[in-house]
Amino acid sequence: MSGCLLKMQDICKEFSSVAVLTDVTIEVMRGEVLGIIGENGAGKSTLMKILSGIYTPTSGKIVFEEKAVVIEDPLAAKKLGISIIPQEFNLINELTVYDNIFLGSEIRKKNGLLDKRGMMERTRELLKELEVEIKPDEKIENLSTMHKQMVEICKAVSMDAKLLIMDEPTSVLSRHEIDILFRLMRRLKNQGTTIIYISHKLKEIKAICDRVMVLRDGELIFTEMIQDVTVLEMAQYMVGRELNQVFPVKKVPAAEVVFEVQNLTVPGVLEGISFQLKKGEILGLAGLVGAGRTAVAETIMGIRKRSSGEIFRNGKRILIWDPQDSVANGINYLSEDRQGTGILTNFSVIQNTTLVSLPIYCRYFFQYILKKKEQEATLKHKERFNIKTQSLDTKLEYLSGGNQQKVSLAKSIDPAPEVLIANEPTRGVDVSAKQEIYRFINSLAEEGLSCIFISSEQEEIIGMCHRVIVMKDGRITGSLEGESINEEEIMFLATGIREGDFRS
Amino acid sequence: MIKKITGRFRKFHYQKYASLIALALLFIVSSILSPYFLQFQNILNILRQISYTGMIALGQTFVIISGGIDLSVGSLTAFNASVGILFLNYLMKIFSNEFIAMAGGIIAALIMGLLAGSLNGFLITRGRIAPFIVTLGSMAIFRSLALFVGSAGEIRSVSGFYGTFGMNSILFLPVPVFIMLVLTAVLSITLNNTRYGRYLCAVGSSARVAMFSAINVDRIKFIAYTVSGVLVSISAVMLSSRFNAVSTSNMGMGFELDAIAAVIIGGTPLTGGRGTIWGTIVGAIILGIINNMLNMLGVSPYLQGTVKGLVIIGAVYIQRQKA
Amino acid sequence: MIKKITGRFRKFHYQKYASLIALALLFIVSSILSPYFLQFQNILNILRQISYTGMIALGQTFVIISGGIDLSVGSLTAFNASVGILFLNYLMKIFSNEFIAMAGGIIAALIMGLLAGSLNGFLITRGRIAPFIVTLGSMAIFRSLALFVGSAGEIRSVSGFYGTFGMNSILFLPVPVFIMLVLTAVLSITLNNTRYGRYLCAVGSSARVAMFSAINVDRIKFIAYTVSGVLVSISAVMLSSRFNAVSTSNMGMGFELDAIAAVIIGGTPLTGGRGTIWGTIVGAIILGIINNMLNMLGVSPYLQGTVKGLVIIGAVYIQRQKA
Amino acid sequence: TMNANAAEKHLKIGYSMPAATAGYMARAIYWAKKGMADWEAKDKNIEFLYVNAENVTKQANDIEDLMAKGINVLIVWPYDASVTSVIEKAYKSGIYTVVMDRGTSKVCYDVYLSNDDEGYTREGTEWLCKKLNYRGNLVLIEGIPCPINTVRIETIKKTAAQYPGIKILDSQPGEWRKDKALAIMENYLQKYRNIDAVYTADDDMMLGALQAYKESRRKDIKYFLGGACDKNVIKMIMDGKEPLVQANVTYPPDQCATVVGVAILGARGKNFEGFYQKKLPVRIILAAELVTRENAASYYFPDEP
Ligand SMILES: Nc1ncnc2c1ncn2[C@@H]1O[C@H](COP(=O)(O)OP(=O)(O)OP(=O)(O)O)[C@@H](O)[C@H]1O
Ligand SMILES: Nc1ncnc2c1ncn2[C@@H]1O[C@H](COP(=O)(O)OP(=O)(O)OP(=O)(O)O)[C@@H](O)[C@H]1O
Ligand SMILES: [Mg+2]
Ligand SMILES: [Mg+2]
Repeated sequence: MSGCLLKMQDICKEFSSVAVLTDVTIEVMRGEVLGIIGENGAGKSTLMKILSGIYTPTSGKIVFEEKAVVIEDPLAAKKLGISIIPQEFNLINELTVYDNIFLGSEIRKKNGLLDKRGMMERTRELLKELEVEIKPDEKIENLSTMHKQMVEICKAVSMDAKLLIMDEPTSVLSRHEIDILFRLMRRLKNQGTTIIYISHKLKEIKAICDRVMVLRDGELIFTEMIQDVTVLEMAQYMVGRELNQVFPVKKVPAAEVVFEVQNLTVPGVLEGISFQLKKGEILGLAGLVGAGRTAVAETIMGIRKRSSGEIFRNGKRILIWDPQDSVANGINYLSEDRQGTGILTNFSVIQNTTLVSLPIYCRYFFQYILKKKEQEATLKHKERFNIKTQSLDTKLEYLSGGNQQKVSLAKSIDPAPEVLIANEPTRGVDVSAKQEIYRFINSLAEEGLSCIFISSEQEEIIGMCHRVIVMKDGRITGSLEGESINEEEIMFLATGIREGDFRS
Repeated sequence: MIKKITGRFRKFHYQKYASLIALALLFIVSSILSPYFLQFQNILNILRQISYTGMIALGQTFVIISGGIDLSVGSLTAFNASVGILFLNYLMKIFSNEFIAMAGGIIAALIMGLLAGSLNGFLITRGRIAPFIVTLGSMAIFRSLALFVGSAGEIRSVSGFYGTFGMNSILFLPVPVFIMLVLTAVLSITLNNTRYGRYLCAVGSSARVAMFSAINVDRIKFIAYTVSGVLVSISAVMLSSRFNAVSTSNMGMGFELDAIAAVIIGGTPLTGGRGTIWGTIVGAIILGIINNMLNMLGVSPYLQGTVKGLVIIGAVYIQRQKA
Repeated sequence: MIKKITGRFRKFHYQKYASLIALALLFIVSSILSPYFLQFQNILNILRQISYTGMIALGQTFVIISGGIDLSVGSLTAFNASVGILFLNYLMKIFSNEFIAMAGGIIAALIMGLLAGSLNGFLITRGRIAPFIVTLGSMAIFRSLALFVGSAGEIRSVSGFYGTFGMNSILFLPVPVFIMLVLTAVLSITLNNTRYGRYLCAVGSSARVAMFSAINVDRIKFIAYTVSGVLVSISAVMLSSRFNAVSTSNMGMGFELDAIAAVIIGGTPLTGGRGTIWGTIVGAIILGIINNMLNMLGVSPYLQGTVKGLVIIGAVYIQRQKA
Repeated sequence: TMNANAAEKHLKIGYSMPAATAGYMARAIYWAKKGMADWEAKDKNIEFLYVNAENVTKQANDIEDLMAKGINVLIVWPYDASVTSVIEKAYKSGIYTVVMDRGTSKVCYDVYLSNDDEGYTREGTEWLCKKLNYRGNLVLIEGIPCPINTVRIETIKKTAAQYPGIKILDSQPGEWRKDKALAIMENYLQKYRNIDAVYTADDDMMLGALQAYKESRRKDIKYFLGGACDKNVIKMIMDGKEPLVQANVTYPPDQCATVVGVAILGARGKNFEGFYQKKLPVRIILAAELVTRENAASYYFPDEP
């Protein structure tokens, strides 16, 4: 079972003459879990796309199971036994869960027709194994991001691949799902499946991988067995410099309440949500999948229709029916679903950044856009978050996932909101950029921005927030402040074991 | 929790049967408005009248689900029918046997439809030209070729038998209606229960995702246009049998809009990715009833367009309203 | 490094100017094939011939970028022109002053276009009905209303002056060509340099993302259809001024296909989200040259369709080929 | 006569025509409606069901729908001869059938009434050639390619071929539309330096071509000949202010009203006064008449659309 399963030798990849990968040579051993890390835009996904037949390398060769192979399209990859969980969802929204899982490898009856029942059965088993509670015949478009990701995992696993590639599978998952995934990975590994695992969560790399490789600017700069490196060392290799304290020091917010929600209710989704937000406060929203955090954000923004509930700004009641109303009232939203609702992939970096804040770049007459002003503002964001892009006019489809996320963040803060609802702001972002984002949000808070911070990473919530509200099944189950913000307390509230002890 | 479930349940049903509900409403209104409407013969007439564009609309459904459009169907009807009848006449001269001639003519028309559809498909997939442009171009080309082979006039079949076989009945149904229903069943199964049907939706929903899922996108699209071409030629055969002739300048005029309208009224979105075959037939019947009622009620010819437009918009509005 | 830069340079240019390259090729071929082609008057003729559908295609570009389609433009041309001339005639009876009557007629036509466009926009945004269906319906409705007010015949204006103002020249250009160019410039700036243009592309790319980005999606779409309606009425005024009459049964027939074809040949995809205004004019000119050349070369009427279809497909193929 | 009429058989007359897609058809429909209205006012025992079709298939459907409504008389102006088999079905089922204009491809009618397509363009061509002294360059603008168009154009070519001095320079399709004809004329004017006359055999197209010529400010063309007596063109001829337009040929749309009377006579087994035969003539071809300034007034119907 041991030996080399895959060798990629001297792989180079250029996009319109810009080098993205230069002479990358990697070897993957049979049955190992190989971690690949690197900053946003380092070329990780590109390397994996070459393996799965989506891109062809400009030069270099691939040896799979001791045979030189050319992976010209996804079908070739599939035939070799390579399957991938891509960084961006690769699901057909119009089709059901089981259709997607079996897309391209349908189970058929003897008469050639689709064996729907058989596929549904198999899907049910897979979902059960991953402890996902969704119906096999649910349409993808009705699923939450997390569930979509679980479907992607099922899809990749269902193929019984020899080599399973996972490109940031956990960036949209919460603790619980990650644990399930890791259990699955260990089982697959024991069955002999080889796994390439990409993540920005270095602790996960440390926990699950056997070996780790670091890519920087398209070059492989470091390979080591996992037991021989620490998380801190990995981060240093990635970034090329020393990283210090991750989370900034929290300052005490002002006492003044600038924003308040009373009794927000969306039938079947949210019930009686009330909370206050002080000036300069960072308020965490914690909970398990489907607890309703996204629903709270979307209801405040006016995207979801509420059946009752009032919203106050500086003590005055404001009417919000749609996102225009909320933005006009200084409330802005960073969506968790980058691809679906966050960015326009055929818009440039500038155009995305200023999409919400466009009015401030327009001359009154004819609403003429002052492009220079737009560009200057975007440049600031690019430098602050280290957005890696060929130019500010590059379309977002050509940016790496993490860099798209940074643009998405820039877009939500560019209008200089008073209240920012950040839903998973650091999804898919590398460690140093993460740190930068934390600092930035913190400094904005110091200047008076109030922030509702939604995250599935407990660490972030604990490190960033002045106060944390925990939700379960569409209700607030408790509120934590100061010293009491810790993992244990949050989990208690989120799972509902000590429900009733806290009332906000 | 129960509320949630019934809510979803209702939504599911409504979505699926919305076009049927519009049809039912139109049916009720029509039978109240006109005493002739519910006569058995009138219903049969409507079914036969819509069967020709109905078949074409079935192929159009595939094309639209794939994310494309086929504007060439009307002209192709005329061209296929011309080829069929010319070949029939030619065979009659040689064999002077009506059956051989008829069979030969029909086969020629079918093959022509297949070729024409593949040509569209080829230009769209290999040539990477927008379906709208390719089929707009081939719409002009097929009409022009029909005019050319028929000197812009009529091509009449020399076989009297050809002119009657399309008028017979099978199981009490006129032949074209029967054929349309069989085709509907076959295509409906293809769409819902075969691999091809799945891939068609996948391709229409996102060609990129389909490609990443190791689906041969070009092949799937190509087949959709070919199917459309073949269905057009079946319709062309039935229609030319009805007239026992082809009017090269007029036959099939405007079929493309009727067919696309039937597809969309039936609930398949123009953006593709999903669709329903039965819905398309329902859509075609809705259009047929509207035309029938305009005649039955004797609406002024100048205002027929207004009524027709309003009813079409209304029929789709009903579907949207509660969804 | 140099290779790198030229590579990008070339690609950028090609994408943007693909339709211009197709036009240039057609231009060269035409001037070789026909000695009359390059005459100044012939070029002016082509420009004037395309200016009417050209203006309409400009509005269509907005609609298509927004992710929609407007099939009603042809019928609306006839209806707007009818309203304009009827009102003009009415004012002439009251005031017997040609200027007042003409101004009133033109304003009436413009207002009618605005209202008709808003009606489309309203049904599409508020009614949540597919643009294809709404405008297919209103296509039937507007034509029918025009037939109704004109008894399917011609409505002639009683003002001789109205019949001449569209024939004058401004800066050596025929009035409709001049107006088309001004509109092109205005709409091009609107699309590329204003907030509305940016939002239009956003809405067409993804209505959902646009909604999340606090863009009033319905309003943006509504405006696109309204703009289309107004441009149609400008074209209707110019066209009816040229004949000093409206033929209610056939004015504007088929304009929708010509306009959509111009938009797509010009490089705006039917799926929306991006587009170019100048490209649309280039597309319209390409179509104009094709028609002109068919006449100039005396192609047989039966085969004109074939040649036209092939050239349209070819013109778009050239654009795709190297992109 | 009321009493006499009351005793007559009740006639339910279905009337099917193509929709108005050209100026001429609008006038035809006007006359059809006038014919129906006049008869309805005269006779309580007559009921009309009028339908019109924008394509052949729709017309076939229309006729079926009329039959479903139990008509006993059918008047049909076929979209083209391909609807023959449907008309035949009506005829065979005992419906009194009158076919007009574009005709059917076999005899499946009681009466066929039509204008004379050959005579129509022959008269016109003869007049033009004569006016040109049998010497000169002619350009044609044709309609939509279809059988009647073919007949007309062939007749023009055949007639002109008698005169070696007459040369037909070109013939392009103007689809019976003013705007198309205008564009074609513009192109002709570029292409041909010397044109003597323009023949379109349709007044809409003639007016479009005339417009193009006037805009060009050229002085070579001497005559524009349309056809079918558009009221504005007849007015022009009457007034004599437009030297380019001096004549026209009838292709009277009032055949659509005439046909109603013919159908009623026939269905009731009557005949024209002074006609000794029992049965109506099977084929009635209406003459194509040349209209010039002298007789124009009698062809002027200001109420037509
Ligand atoms: N199709 C493309 N065309 C041009 N440039 C591209 C394309 N795809 C990726 N790139 C560029 O290649 C570089 C590497 O991208 P890649 O997606 O591999 O990064 P990554 O390491 O996966 O980053 P992340 O952690 O953000 O996902 C980026 O700078 C990106 O802009
Ligand atoms: N379109 C919808 N229709 C009906 N119910 C929905 C819809 N979208 C989500 N829900 C339900 O609303 C509840 C809240 O979902 P929400 O996405 O807000 O949770 P969340 O806490 O943000 O979870 P996540 O961490 O996955 O984002 C869930 O029970 C979910 O199933
Ligand atoms: Mg990546
Ligand atoms: Mg969420």
